[in-house]
Amino acid sequence: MGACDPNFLSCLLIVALPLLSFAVIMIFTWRRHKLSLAISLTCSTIPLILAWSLFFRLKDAVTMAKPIVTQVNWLVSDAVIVPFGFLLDPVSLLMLAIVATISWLIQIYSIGYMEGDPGFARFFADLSLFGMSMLSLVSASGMLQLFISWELVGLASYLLIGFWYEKFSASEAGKKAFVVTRFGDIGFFMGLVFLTFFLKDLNIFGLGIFDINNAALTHKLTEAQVTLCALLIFCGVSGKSAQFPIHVWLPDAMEGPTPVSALLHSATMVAAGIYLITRLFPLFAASVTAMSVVLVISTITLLLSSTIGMVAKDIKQVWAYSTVSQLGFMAMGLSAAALGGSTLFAGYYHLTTHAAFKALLFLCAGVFIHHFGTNDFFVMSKDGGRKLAIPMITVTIGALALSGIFPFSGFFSKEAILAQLWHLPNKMWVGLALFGAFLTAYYTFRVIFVLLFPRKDDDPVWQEYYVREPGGHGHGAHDDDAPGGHDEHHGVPWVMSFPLIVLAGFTLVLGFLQTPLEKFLLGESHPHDMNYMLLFSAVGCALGGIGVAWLDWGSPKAKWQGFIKKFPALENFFIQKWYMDHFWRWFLNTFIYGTFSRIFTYNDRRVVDGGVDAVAFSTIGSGRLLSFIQTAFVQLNMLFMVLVLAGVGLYLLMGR
Amino acid sequence: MLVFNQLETYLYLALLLFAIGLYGVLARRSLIAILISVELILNAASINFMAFNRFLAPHPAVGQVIALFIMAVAAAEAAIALSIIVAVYRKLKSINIEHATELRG
Amino acid sequence: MNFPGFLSPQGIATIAFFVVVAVTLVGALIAVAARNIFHNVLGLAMSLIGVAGLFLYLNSPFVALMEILIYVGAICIAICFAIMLSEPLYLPRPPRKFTKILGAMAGSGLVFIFLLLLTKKTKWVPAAERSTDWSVTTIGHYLLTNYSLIFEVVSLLLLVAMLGAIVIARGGRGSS
Amino acid sequence: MLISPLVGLIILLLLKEEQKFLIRAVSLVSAGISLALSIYTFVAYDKSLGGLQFVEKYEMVKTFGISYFVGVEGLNAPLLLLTGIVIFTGVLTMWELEVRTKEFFIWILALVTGVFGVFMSYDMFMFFLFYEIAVVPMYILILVWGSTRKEYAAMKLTLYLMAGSGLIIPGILLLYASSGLGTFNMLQLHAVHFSPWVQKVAFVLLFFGFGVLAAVWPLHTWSPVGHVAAPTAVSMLHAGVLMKLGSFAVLRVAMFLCPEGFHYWAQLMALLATTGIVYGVFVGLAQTDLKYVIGYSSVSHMGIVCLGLATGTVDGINGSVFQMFAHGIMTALFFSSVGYIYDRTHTRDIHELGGFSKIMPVASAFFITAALCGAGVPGMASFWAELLVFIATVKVFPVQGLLAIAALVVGALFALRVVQTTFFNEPNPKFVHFEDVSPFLGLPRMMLIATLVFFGIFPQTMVGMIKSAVVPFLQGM
Repeated sequence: MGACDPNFLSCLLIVALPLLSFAVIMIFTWRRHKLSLAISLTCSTIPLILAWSLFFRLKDAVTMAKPIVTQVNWLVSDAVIVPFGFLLDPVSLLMLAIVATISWLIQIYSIGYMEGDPGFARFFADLSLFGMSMLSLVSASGMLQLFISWELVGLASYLLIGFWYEKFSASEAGKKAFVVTRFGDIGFFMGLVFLTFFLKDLNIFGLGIFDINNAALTHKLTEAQVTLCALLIFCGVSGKSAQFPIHVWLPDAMEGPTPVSALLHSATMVAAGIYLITRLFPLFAASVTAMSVVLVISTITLLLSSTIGMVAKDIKQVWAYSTVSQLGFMAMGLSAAALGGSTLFAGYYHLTTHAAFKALLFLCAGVFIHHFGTNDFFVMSKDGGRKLAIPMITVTIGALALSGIFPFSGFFSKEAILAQLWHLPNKMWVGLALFGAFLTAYYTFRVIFVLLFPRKDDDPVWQEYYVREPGGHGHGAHDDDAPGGHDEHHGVPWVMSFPLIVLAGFTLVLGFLQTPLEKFLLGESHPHDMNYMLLFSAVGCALGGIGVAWLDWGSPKAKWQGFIKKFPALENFFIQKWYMDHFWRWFLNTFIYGTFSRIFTYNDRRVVDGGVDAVAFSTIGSGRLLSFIQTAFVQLNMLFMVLVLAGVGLYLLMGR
Repeated sequence: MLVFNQLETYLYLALLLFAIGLYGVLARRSLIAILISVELILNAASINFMAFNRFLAPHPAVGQVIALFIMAVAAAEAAIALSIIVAVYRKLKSINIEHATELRG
Repeated sequence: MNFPGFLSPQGIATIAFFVVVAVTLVGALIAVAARNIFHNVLGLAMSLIGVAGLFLYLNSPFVALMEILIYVGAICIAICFAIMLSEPLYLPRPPRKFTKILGAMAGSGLVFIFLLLLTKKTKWVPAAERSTDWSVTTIGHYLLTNYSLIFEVVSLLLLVAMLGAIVIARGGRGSS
Repeated sequence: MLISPLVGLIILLLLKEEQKFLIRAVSLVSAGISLALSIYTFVAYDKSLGGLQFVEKYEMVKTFGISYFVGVEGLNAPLLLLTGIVIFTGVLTMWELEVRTKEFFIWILALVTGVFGVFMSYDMFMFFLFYEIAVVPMYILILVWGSTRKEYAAMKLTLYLMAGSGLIIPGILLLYASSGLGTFNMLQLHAVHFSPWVQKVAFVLLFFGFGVLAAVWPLHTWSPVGHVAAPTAVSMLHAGVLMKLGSFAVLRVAMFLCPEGFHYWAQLMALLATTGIVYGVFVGLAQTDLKYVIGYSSVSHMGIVCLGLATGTVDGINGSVFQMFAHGIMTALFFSSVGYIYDRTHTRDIHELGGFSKIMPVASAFFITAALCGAGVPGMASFWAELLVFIATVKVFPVQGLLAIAALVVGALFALRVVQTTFFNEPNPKFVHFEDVSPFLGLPRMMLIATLVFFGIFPQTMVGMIKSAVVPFLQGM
């Protein structure tokens, strides 16, 4: 299949345009904000149109079994041949469309959010870079191309998280995100390398994703080999998708501007990990052990992050932990499906719905943050958060979807996952998942209720909660448009509210598209045997969570104290984020900096270098010793010259 | 065969002169004394040339021309060396070679 | 090696030759061994006169004359000037270093032995065909024809040396 | 190409110290001509034909079989390009130099002449001669124009390299003597089948001799010290090009002439290389001087080069030569950005600096790009190089390969740590008044980045070139 294939060309355009815009902005126009914006927008709108047109054009032409693959050779070394190309099948088409849409919406949104920031152009350049790498990731045909895009996504996220680089915490968070995900990526890379090893006659880097899956399916590999590879690749997944125990970077990543949090850490980037699992689903499914490990890890992730979300005070932190927990939920769904011999639909479906409603939640949070200049939702509440009508409505929609309440999309996708879990022989998992759903609903509505029903201004609870850090509300440029500068009637610019409405629309609609989507993805639709018990228990859990939240935070008589307050030790444990950050910090200090680095440096200074210097000095020293008259250098040298000359001459003479 | 009509006599003589000169170069401290010793060495070479010229060479002009050449070079060398000595003395207030150790590593 | 009678012309010549040799070597020894720098110069002059005598024995009166003229007349005088321009003679001289002298002796001795052996071992062969024209005229002729390059080079060298000597003795560029 | 720096050098000798602009212009022009010629050879080289092209050959000393024999093939073409780019940008970088301008550019051009000579020579004697020509100016350049402990660094560097040469000469002479051909022509020598014993001995001599310049662990300690002390352009040339001389020489002389020796010692090579990779990143992690950090990252990256060579496979050597190229450009970029900052602030302590993204956004963008390239971010040339090396290594030496890959995490940490402390955070008030890079001075850095990105996006241009030489090379082994 040649390079002139129209599908190839349009994919190439989709990928290349944002890259182009990144380069142009960074090199030429970074001082001129308006122009940069125009370039960036153009270069994200065209891919958007192309992605959707591809989606609609090829919707019926491709199936999972019969994808369209177009590729050219990118690099031909001897045994290493790297192709560059695109793989179009239902999964990637849909993802392409989603990513393009959300990137586009967020660019629109950022026009308002980032207005007046000195790094305005840079921000759009970085967004473009991110868009490019993400689009290339989802449409990659070869594993290596996928890996490259995967790394580029990491790079872009690093740049975006550390966007406000003057803030130490921001640059620190960027670094953390990059290194932690890199840690996972190395696992991913090693997994690929091992796969190459096991599939001796195959060249994995020239290999499409499908070949791997075929290899796994046709049992060329032994069980242990598959397990090893799958687990290593899962390392990469858990790095990107923030699974326990390397989820720690994601909450910190909220230091970035909010559109970034929305783009990267909700809808697209973190979803990349889950996307990878769906891509390699047959491989993963071939190893029961690997999938069990995934299941355990994702469950831990789900519970861990939900519990931390219960005590966080920063609205973005709450959403971040909810993201982590939802990712865990998706991974649970996928692994359960693999173990239960079912399809990847449930997890993937949740991925799509989650992309929509989580982006929505973040963008709403962004509006609040932008408006009130704080991340603390208690402060927002007191300052009149509920008066911002559009974001308030949309955030509630998002929250309902997140909690899984009918008829919002979250309900359908969650239910699908729970159904998968239900099929597992051990019912513990579904129990834990339900508990997770309960917690999710609780912490979500804790935020909503606090925002919706603030106490009167003189209520004593404010003493505890209304803490405005001095200067803590400005991200540099925002100081001048902090509260007071706005009057509430035109508080939210249309560029910001427009994406909210679109996303809210998605959140509402996507739930009802379950059947057509499933048909599109799998080629057929299974009739849903509604498990009513499960259905009711799920909704019950969610409503229960909301109810508890109402009692704790919503009702006028509520004490504004989480039920978790009753277990102080546990609460502290949650506030300290299960001590995971401490653990990693300790690990880094002790082992990397403390042990290896110091030992090696010491070794370098003392042993290697010192040894050589010692040799040098002893040479000089012996030279000194020989020069019995230290100062007479010239004559001494001459003497030696003469002596040696005569000696050599005599020697030659004798020898003759 | 007369003693002054033998090549070897002159060669040994030149050799002795050379050795004495070399000793001077190696042993003396004063730059001027070293220069004097160098002159001795040059003379030794001159004698050798003249001796070869007298006893071996096909044409008697060659060695003499070389000897004259050496003289001229010696004169030039002496002029330069002496001016250097004067310059060194100005800088170091000494013409002792053992004090000229700036090149020490 | 047979010695002729004392009063035969050869005998007188031989005696005179030994005197010349003695002058040369004693002068050389004074030149290197005396502690007073002025004595060194005088020793050098003595030795050079001896060398001029040797040149006479070697059939080259012209070179002998030049030797006296240039070496004794010019170089020794120049050295005298340098001595007067530099370190005063009345300063106390540091004691000699025994090791250094020993080293120098060993060095020069070794070279001496080496060259001695070399000289002995070599078989000196005269050129097959030898001209016998020793006149000064020939030297002059050759100096300006066959060996004119040497002549030119020497004159250039002397010029450069003169300039160099002036520049260095004045204290280098820039200082007046 | 060899001639143009020489001509420039001679013209410079004739110029007066005061005519600074003219001096700079002349050196720039001669560097520019070299660059143009190297680009020309790179582009005009016919890959499908392979082999030696643009050959020039004159007998020099018949008795010993020494000849001036230069040519271009796929292995050295990238390195010639590298040298051309680095010297051109280096001259531009040192545009502001005021101290002894003339001598500086003279030495730099002499250095470059040597480097070109080494890369192109196919005569072992000339190879070594040029090698020494390239090394000696280094001493003077560091000693006169350097900073921090320059005497020590210059001395150390020279002694190390001389010690290396001390190993190389016996190695070369051993091959020369045992061939019995009485020629230094490498192609002819290659055809000779040396006895295994000779090969083993010669290889180990040559490997360690040239390895000194390639900073093979544990012979690397001169390199960070030297980098730190050297002035900017010299660091660029030094880390960018000179270190490649070492690794190139290992490939061109040692491996080419002693294939059996290579196979015998490959394990050792791989082990040393891996140690270097891991070691470099860890030591770099503890440094606080920007240039030291880069110096140790160079040790690590050169370890990758060596590892690629050690595999002895097409992929490995492709990657290795590619890495030489990419690392050369990358470090040049590194040092030129650091040099810029150092010239302004007179400190390189990463704790004292800070917030430079705010003060000099462009200068820091350059540095950050280099750092990311060093961390092996895709889209940059070095990513492909490392990729090829790692894949090849895992196949041949699995343990070392995996270790090296694992070192990448630390490598990322290490690069980002520096970037964060230096360029992010609040700016140090001492330095806020400094100006950013002017477009003119930014030009060379832009060129370097453009090169990195170009070969990052189109790696095939480079790999195809290298491969055209590596395949016959390995068949010959």
